[in-house]
Amino acid sequence: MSDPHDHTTPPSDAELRTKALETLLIEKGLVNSQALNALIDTYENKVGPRNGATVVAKAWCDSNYLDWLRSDATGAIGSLGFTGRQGEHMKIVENTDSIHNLVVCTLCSCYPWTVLGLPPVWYKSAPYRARAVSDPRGVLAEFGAIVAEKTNIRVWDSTAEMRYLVIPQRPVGTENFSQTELANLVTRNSMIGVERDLQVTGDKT
Amino acid sequence: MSDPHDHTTPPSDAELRTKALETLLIEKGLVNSQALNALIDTYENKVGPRNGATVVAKAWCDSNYLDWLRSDATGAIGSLGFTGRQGEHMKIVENTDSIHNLVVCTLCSCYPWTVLGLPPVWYKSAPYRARAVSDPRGVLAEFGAIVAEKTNIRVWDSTAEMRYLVIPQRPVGTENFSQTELANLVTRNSMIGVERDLQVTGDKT
Amino acid sequence: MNGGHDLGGVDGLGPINPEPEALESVFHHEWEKRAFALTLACGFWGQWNLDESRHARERQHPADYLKNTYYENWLQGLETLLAEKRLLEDENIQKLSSKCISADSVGDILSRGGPVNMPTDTTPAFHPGDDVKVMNNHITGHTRVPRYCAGRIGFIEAVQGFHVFPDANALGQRTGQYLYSVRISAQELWGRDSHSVYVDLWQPHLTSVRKS
Amino acid sequence: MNGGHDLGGVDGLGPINPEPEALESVFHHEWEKRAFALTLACGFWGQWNLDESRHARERQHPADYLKNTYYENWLQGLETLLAEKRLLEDENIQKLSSKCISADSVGDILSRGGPVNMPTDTTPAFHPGDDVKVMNNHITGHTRVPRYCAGRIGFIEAVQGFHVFPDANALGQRTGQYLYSVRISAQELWGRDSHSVYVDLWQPHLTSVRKS
Repeated sequence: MSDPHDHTTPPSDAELRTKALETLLIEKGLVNSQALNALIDTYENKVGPRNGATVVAKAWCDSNYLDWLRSDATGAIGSLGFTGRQGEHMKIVENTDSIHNLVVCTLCSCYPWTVLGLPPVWYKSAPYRARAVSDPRGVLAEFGAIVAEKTNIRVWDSTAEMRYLVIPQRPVGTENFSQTELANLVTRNSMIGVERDLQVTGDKT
Repeated sequence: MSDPHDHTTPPSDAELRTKALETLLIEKGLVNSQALNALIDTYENKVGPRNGATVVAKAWCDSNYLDWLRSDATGAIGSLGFTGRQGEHMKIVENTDSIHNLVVCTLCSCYPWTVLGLPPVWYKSAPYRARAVSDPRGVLAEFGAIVAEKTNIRVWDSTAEMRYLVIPQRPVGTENFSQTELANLVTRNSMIGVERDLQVTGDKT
Repeated sequence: MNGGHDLGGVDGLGPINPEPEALESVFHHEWEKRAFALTLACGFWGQWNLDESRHARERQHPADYLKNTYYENWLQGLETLLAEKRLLEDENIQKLSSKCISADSVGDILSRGGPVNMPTDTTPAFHPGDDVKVMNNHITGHTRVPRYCAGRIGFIEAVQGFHVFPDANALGQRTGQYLYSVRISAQELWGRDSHSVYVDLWQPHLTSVRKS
Repeated sequence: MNGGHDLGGVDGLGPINPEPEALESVFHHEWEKRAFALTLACGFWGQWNLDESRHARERQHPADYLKNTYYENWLQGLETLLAEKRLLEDENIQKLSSKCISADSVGDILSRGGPVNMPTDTTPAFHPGDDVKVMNNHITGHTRVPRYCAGRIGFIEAVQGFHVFPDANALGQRTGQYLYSVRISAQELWGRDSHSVYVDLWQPHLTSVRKS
């Protein structure tokens, strides 16, 4: 989304402060402009929820891989090339017919960057952080996900450096889907846990 | 204190909203301008901490009155003409050599209007309301009152309609003071509990 | 509700910076006087009770509540009540105009106040010295249980009478409950320090704890 | 600290209003990209750790923290750290300029990350299934114990390893402690509902509870 304020209103306070700081740091030789661009490019274009979807689809198709995820998610995810910052200590949590998992960070906005990229605005918002632990059913309803009363909801508050990836349930009717086709069904929101039932779209249905 | 902004800066949002609301309500005949003035005059000029000081001084001089305050503070205070709004249910709490009392309202700013008038800004401030219950010694220190470690501090959080009046200790060397002279020694802050040792001033010392 | 108003034990709010007592005036701006008086005068219409007006203030976004001054929160609360109850619409203005108080009656109304004790033929469930646990019941409506007390154990210091119960009163139901002064240690509340905090809580907020 | 950042269970913050996943971009303003990248690039100097940077953000006045957007809080935290550590003063600029990373090294640095597990020859004090109580210790410095857990009882779901202890790390002391996933029921936390909350807490935050 482009910034609607860029050319029509005066720059915000944050914009001015950022520009001033960047200019100063570059001038003093303390940060490198190309390095900043590379950092932005990494998370804008390279590292994002398609990584997580790849992990989920592989877990659905390969029971050995799922076992590896269960015993050492960091290693199993790293084997696909998804390693590093904000993914150093990974753990998967699996949805089942009777269990639904939801991830939050009430104290800041910890999020598994290596598999999901940078968090969406709502994940970082005060109301989500406040209510995910006290009223997860209400939160899920706000996302359009009604979870049956008999389903146990497990909320994971990322208070440490453990990062949680929800493995949603594989939709029924996808027996003939390839791993790539399956990965295309996996939404970012389902890997955070604010979505429960993945939609099957495309020719195969 | 006069408002330094009255004539030098544009009116604040609150000022504009208040003016608009008052104008509308008066125009519709729902509030009476003279009644508003009378309400303001009451708490700006008539009801204030001198009421409380009168109660305290009488309690120091008259043990029967002190007993009445202990058993029925509302009645004993009302006998001096201090009755009504935000003083319907009064209770006194007495400082001793080993006890210091401090009053707060963490949830809003409940305060015994009948004996102290309207609360000062600091009493209504977020930091006072936050820290009076968790760090009363730190709060007292900020007011310049160092309370000995062996002194028990009792913090009264006015969560109901009970209103608390601290009876500070009578200063030593005031044996010959009249009740009026004693009342002049009693500060508002000592009756809230952010001041402990009253100062003896004037000719009698 | 765990709102922005529920400030006991919150950190990071900065110093208190009190004005010296001798220098502080009752009001700091002309508009504060008017907002104060308007709130009282409209309250005298009897269209809301004390707990409804508190709840109107505390329902604000916590950041707004904290940024506002005291009388800004009063003003916001008054505006909220007038709007929610549609009191400035034509059909209600007729009804209210008879309730407009005059300057002559201000003294009487203020000195009468609004006592909240109620008659009862019941006896209190708890007595001084009883150990009690504050219910850990984070209701999302109005309550006078501060968050810092929820689930903590203390003892009954005194029975304070049979008073209007705010949790229900904010919903327009004027019912009574026994009110208690409950003493809780700083150690129990904060894991440190030696003071005691006395909180006024109603019978439905408390459960019995067996002496250990 | 019970700061503005400690949001679990706070009411009155309004709806979440999520943008649809398909429509949301990674950044919403150009300056956000720069503030994000500056924070990472300055972090690579190694002059502060993760917990210090979190604490720099959470020490703000709660109203500021809540009013700010996420990257405004990052920017504020970065400015605070640069100022408090006097890193932009002449004598420090010399020292830091050798730590300025190039575009070429970005990929390596990010994919290496910063693991926080540490070696130990001790064994964990708690084991899966053990009942534990979260210490009700409202420290005023940095901690990763959310206020809503303080004093509550749960059980050990898993031992997560031996990790850097944030309460000490924020003070510049990189020491390790066993980390546990602690499961606490909604009933215990909020007095209602049926879900479970799993919180990661370190050994010093927990005490043993005798099975009842």
